Amino acid sequence: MTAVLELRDVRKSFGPIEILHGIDFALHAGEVHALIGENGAGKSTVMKILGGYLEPTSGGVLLDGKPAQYHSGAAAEAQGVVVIHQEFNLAPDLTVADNIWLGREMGGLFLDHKAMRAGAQALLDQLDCPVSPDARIRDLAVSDRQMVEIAKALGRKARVLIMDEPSAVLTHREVEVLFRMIDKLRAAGVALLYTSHRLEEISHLADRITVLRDGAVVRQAQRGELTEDGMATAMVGRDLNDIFPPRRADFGPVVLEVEDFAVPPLVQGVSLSLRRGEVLGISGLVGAGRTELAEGLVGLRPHHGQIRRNGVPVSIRNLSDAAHHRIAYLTEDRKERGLLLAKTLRENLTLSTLSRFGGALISRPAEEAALTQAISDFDIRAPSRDMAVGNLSGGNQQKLLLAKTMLPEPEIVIIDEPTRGIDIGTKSQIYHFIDRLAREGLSVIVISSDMPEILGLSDRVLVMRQGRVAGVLDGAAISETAVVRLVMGTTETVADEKAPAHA
Amino acid sequence: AQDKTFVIGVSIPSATHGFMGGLNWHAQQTIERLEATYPQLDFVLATVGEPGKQVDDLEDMLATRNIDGLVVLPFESEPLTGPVKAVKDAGKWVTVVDRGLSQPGIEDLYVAGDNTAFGQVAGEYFKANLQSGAKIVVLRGIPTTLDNERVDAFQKAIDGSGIEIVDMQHGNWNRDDAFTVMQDFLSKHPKIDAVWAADDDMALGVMEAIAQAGREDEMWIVGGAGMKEIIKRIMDGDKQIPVNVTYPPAQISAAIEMTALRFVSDTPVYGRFIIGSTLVTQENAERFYFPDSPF
Amino acid sequence: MPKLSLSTTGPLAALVLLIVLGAFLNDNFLSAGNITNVLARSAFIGMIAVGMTFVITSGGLDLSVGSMAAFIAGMMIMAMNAMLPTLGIGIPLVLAGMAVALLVGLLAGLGNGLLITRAGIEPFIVTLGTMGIFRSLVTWIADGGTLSLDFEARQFYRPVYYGGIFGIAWPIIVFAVVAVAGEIAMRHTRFGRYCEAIGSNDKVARYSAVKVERMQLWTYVALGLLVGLATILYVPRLGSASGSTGLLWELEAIAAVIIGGTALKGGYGRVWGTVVGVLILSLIDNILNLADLVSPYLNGAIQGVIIVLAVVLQRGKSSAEGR
Amino acid sequence: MPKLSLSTTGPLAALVLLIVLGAFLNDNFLSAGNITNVLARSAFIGMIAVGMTFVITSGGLDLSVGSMAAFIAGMMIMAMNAMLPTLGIGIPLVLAGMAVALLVGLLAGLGNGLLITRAGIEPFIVTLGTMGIFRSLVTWIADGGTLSLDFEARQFYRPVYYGGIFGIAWPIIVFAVVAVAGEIAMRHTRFGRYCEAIGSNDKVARYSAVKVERMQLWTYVALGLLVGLATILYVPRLGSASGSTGLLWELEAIAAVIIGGTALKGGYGRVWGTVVGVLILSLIDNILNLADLVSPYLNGAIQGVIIVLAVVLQRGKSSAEGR
Ligand SMILES: Nc1ncnc2c1ncn2[C@@H]1O[C@H](COP(=O)(O)OP(=O)(O)OP(=O)(O)O)[C@@H](O)[C@H]1O
Ligand SMILES: Nc1ncnc2c1ncn2[C@@H]1O[C@H](COP(=O)(O)OP(=O)(O)OP(=O)(O)O)[C@@H](O)[C@H]1O
Ligand SMILES: [Mg+2]
Ligand SMILES: [Mg+2]
Repeated sequence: MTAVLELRDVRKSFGPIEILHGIDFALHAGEVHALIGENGAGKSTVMKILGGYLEPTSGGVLLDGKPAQYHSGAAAEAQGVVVIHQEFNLAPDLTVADNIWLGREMGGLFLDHKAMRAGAQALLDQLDCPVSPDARIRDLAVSDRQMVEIAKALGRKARVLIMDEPSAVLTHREVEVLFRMIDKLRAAGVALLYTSHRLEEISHLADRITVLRDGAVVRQAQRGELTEDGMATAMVGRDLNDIFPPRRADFGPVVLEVEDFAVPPLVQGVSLSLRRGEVLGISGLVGAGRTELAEGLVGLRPHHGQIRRNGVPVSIRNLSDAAHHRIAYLTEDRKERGLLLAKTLRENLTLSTLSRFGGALISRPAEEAALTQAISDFDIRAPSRDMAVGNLSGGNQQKLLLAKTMLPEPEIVIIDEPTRGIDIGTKSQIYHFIDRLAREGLSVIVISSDMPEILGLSDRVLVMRQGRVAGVLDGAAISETAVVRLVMGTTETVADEKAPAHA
Repeated sequence: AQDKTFVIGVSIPSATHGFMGGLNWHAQQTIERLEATYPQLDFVLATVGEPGKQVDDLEDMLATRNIDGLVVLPFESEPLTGPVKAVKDAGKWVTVVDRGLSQPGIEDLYVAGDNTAFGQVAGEYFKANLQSGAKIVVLRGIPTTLDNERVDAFQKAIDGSGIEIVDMQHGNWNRDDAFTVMQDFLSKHPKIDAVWAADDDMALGVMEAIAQAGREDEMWIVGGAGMKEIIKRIMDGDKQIPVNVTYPPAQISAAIEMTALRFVSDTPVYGRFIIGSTLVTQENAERFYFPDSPF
Repeated sequence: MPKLSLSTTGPLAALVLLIVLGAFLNDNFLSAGNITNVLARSAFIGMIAVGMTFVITSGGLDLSVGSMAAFIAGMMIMAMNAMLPTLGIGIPLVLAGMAVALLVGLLAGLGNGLLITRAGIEPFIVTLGTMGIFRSLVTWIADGGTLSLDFEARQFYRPVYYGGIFGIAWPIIVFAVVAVAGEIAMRHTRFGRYCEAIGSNDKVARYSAVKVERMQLWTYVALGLLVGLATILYVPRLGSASGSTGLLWELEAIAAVIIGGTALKGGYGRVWGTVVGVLILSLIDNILNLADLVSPYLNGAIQGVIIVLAVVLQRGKSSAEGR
Repeated sequence: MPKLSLSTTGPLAALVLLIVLGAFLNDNFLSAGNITNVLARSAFIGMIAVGMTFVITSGGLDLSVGSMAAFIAGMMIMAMNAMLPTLGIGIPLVLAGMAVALLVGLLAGLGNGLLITRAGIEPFIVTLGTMGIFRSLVTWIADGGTLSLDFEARQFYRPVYYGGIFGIAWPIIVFAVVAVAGEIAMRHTRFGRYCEAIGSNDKVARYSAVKVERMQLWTYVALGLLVGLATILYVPRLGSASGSTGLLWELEAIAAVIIGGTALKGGYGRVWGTVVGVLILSLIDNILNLADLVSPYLNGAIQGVIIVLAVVLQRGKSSAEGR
């Protein structure tokens, strides 16, 4: 069986730094090939080279056994090699349908809006995605954007489909839809390349696995040859024992109480409390209003209702008020809301806490020291300290964002999707980090669409459905079945729910 | 006296409308001619669009071009008074053209048109040729002191004649603006007996607007400054544009030439030369017709 | 989408308010004559502003259009005067003049576009430069004065501005055609779609096989052609061009585009909004001339206030959120 | 980072080239007198352009600065003339005049800023509106003519432009102080950092607890104050204000900012680049006066060519990639 698309001894350097050191690697028709590796291992770079978006510094890309004749992503697409990028690749001012057909519009002299809308609708329906083809991208939640991105790629009729962490921002219902699509495409003979930091997805999907470490292939395996633990070990280069920290036992007094809290138009009548040293998980479907609740709590959205901090009623009208009450928030949308992609690591790290660095003038040494600290605390792997954050690998961006959020040393942290796009090793680091924080007396709210994460990390779980609290689970009552039942709003058992997200 | 060369700086506003265009043309023509005639003369010509920049130019002429004499048409009187005085204080010869400085006695030579007469001559023509109760409209230039002087003199001249100025707007000495304003005047006023356009560029715009409305027979127009096309029409006895009032752009030539004489000969050229504004009629029009000028 | 509809009706509402105000201030405001005047005069800036909508939508800017109009008018007049002895007065002469205008417009737009897309210089700087260049050249060619079309030729050419069919003046007809074509191009062709995509995020557009530089180049070329077309209708009006022709048209055209709801940062263009914006600007002038104000010195102030108000009306509260 | 260093040295290289050219054309070019002249007259636009750098860096724009300068000059002159009988000629009068200038500047900037940040209208439209308003008001107050400072008062005030210490003229000293303060504010204070953050992505800034609207408001207020400061130095030079004071300063200031390497779309500001940009623009004018050109009509063209060339030099090939 000849390879459809192949890399032969590919090297890639950015400036003086070599990122990929001689990669050999092939994709076959009707097969899902998984590429896994730590953050910054070079997965996205490999995918961009395959897709024509980057030229290798040396080595060759072979399509159907012959040197590939494309030098841009567009040219590659014309030959059936399609990439779903890790960063969103959608024009925010255009509608969903416009984006799906961008560059290959239907119609002759005039655009055939009807056909394109219908086509977009059909693609979205295939993906079970409820967004309207006429919605503007800038108004969509990140998960919906990802689904549009997938729809866009599906619309391109790929022979080779390369997916760079498509599931990172999806909830497991959407991931299931995605997997059904992948199965269909595999059956239809498409060659697929998939990457994800959720190893259970890999063992479920992959026919073949390539493990990348520091820009080199360290292991290639067939389906079933590698357990998830094996994958993790191969990626990280050492044994990973417990991913999740043990549960905490003693909690302090209640530090935050929220009563009858509403963030119009969606979130209504939310009450919750948070104790010192506790990790509260918030689960729910996309659009359940978790992000809105969090943004309301830290004053980013207009809201009403009672907030009591250490028993004292407080008013939080903006982020500065929240900071004053030692509450910090980490956004789920790191590209649009979290990081200035064109600025350096240092500038991003200190942006929200600048007043702590020097008096009238910013102290550069203090900033640099903070960056050094953050790089070691959060294991941020940047080829250079002065690079633009946009050139960091996705996972390292997330780590930087986490470092930025923790910089003001808050007492309460609300983390929206903490480990989106983070590799298993680092993930575990972050979990232990959160645990350490909680043990040191912080209180953490973790909003996550990653079921194992919610289950493994939370002392209590609050489930939201359609803007309201569907229920709170405590201690031993926390189980996947219970959470899923609340999430779905069903009373019958959903024990047979084959969540791919099973730790 | 061939051993020393003299440098004469000429600073004038740039050619942003017809009259200034003519003035620029005359200045360049004169300079070319004089440089050919008198090899010992060197001219530095600078044109500007803003009073502040004109001050810059004067400074540059003093600091880097070592001028011996200056011919300046101040963009505005007030702001240029100090800087021109500085040139004078540096011991240079100063000729002021058209717009007087706000402080007397700085310049050696003053050559100018007469803005008051410009408005007055026009006003007198209106007074003499319109009945009491006649309705006229006025197009003004760019808001400046000299525009104020002209309009004030015009109003004073028609005072007591019973002529009514039914509308007055700025046409900015610009054909397009004048066209637009006149179109709207024509929509607004069912009866207009005459138009004082105060400038020939504006007069041309006004005529087009009137032609478009088909009201050529209803009113006549008086422009100003003696543009060649207009003078030609007066020579031809065009009823729509019976007369014109001079305000010659060639005054700059007189000023430059007299200044040059100061350096190449011992002719005493101190003093004030006011070039009056005269009424151009069909009878005397030929004297004011220069077909080669761009204006 | 209540947000969309507010910003959609906004400029229209401002326009309607102005019309009501005008009708209230002066009886002749709604006369056929006045309406024709206002529309015909709007046509020049209007056509240019339609082209400018595409430039701005794709993330560009063109400050040179006013000077370009003066330059094209100058070249056209010179060419027609020069061809007069050969061609004689008649339709061939006028057509030749028009061809020159369109050609010069195309070349001027191409020049701007190439400097911006090939040399990669900021549009603001390139067109600020060419703005000075075009205007200087006209003044220089005209020797500081005015370039006038031969009188007889002009008489022949005159109906192109003043004439029309079915009682509608040519400039109005041409403007209407340009506006409709522009609206269609923006909404219903790839070109418009690509302009929006490029202005929204040029990297995404490039990844989606859109030829970014080529499209941007086209917007400047199209704008140049439209300036040429505007000039074709402008020259027969007064038959002349000088250094002050088209002064500040660039500012007026850009203002019209933005009043119409197109975002200055690009990504979202609305041609019909631009048309409304142009009409608003023309009407303000017209109303100021028709009404009797305290002092004509204050015209500029009132203009300024109305422009800001028109946009306040349009954006309403919605923008407190910010884009 | 070879890319950064190219764009860093670019404007400087253009400046050096111009200086060499000037020295070559005229022996007096490098004389103390000429250098003082050029630097002192750059001071007005210079200070304004420094303020504009912050406005543009944070994603804004201000077209009204030229008219604002005229307006402030008018108010300052009126106030000084009015206070003359009470205060007499002396330092108190001058100080009172300066206070008025700064106050009016502050209020004007505040007005622009509030309309932009509170009412949420595009900066282009707001400042286009206020540009018309300020200029009209000056013309109106001056009754179409010129507002002049009392002659005696002016004589007293004159040294503020023409005087200096250690042989350096006041405007140069003040400009230098403003430039250095601006550079420090941009690079080393929170304000500058926030401006860049807001211009890069205002949403991220907002999510990072930056008070976006307040910072933007501050940029306009600071610009207003700097326009006031520039006026304080400008009035003793000309002693008067009229409708043509400060004409097109806005374009010059914006051009200087962009020539200096600040991005028009915001997010990246370089104050010292702006200073270099201002000097480049001033030198072009100065050099045009030094040399005898073919025709003064072509000044604008040469200016345009040099501006474009200066930026080509700066951007070099690097920008083909695009930001
Ligand atoms: N344009 C660029 N300039 C400089 N360095 C770059 C650039 N693009 C990527 N890199 C670096 O190359 C390395 C590999 O990045 P890549 O995005 O391929 O990692 P990844 O394996 O996809 O990681 P993640 O799991 O975090 O997405 C990283 O160190 C990244 O910082
Ligand atoms: N019923 C609704 N009415 C109005 N807006 C809604 C509704 N449902 C969802 N949305 C919108 O959908 C988006 C998703 O909401 P939100 O981000 O709060 O959900 P979430 O539970 O945090 O999901 P995610 O997994 O995407 O983070 C929001 O922008 C919200 O405004
Ligand atoms: Mg990646
Ligand atoms: Mg969310």
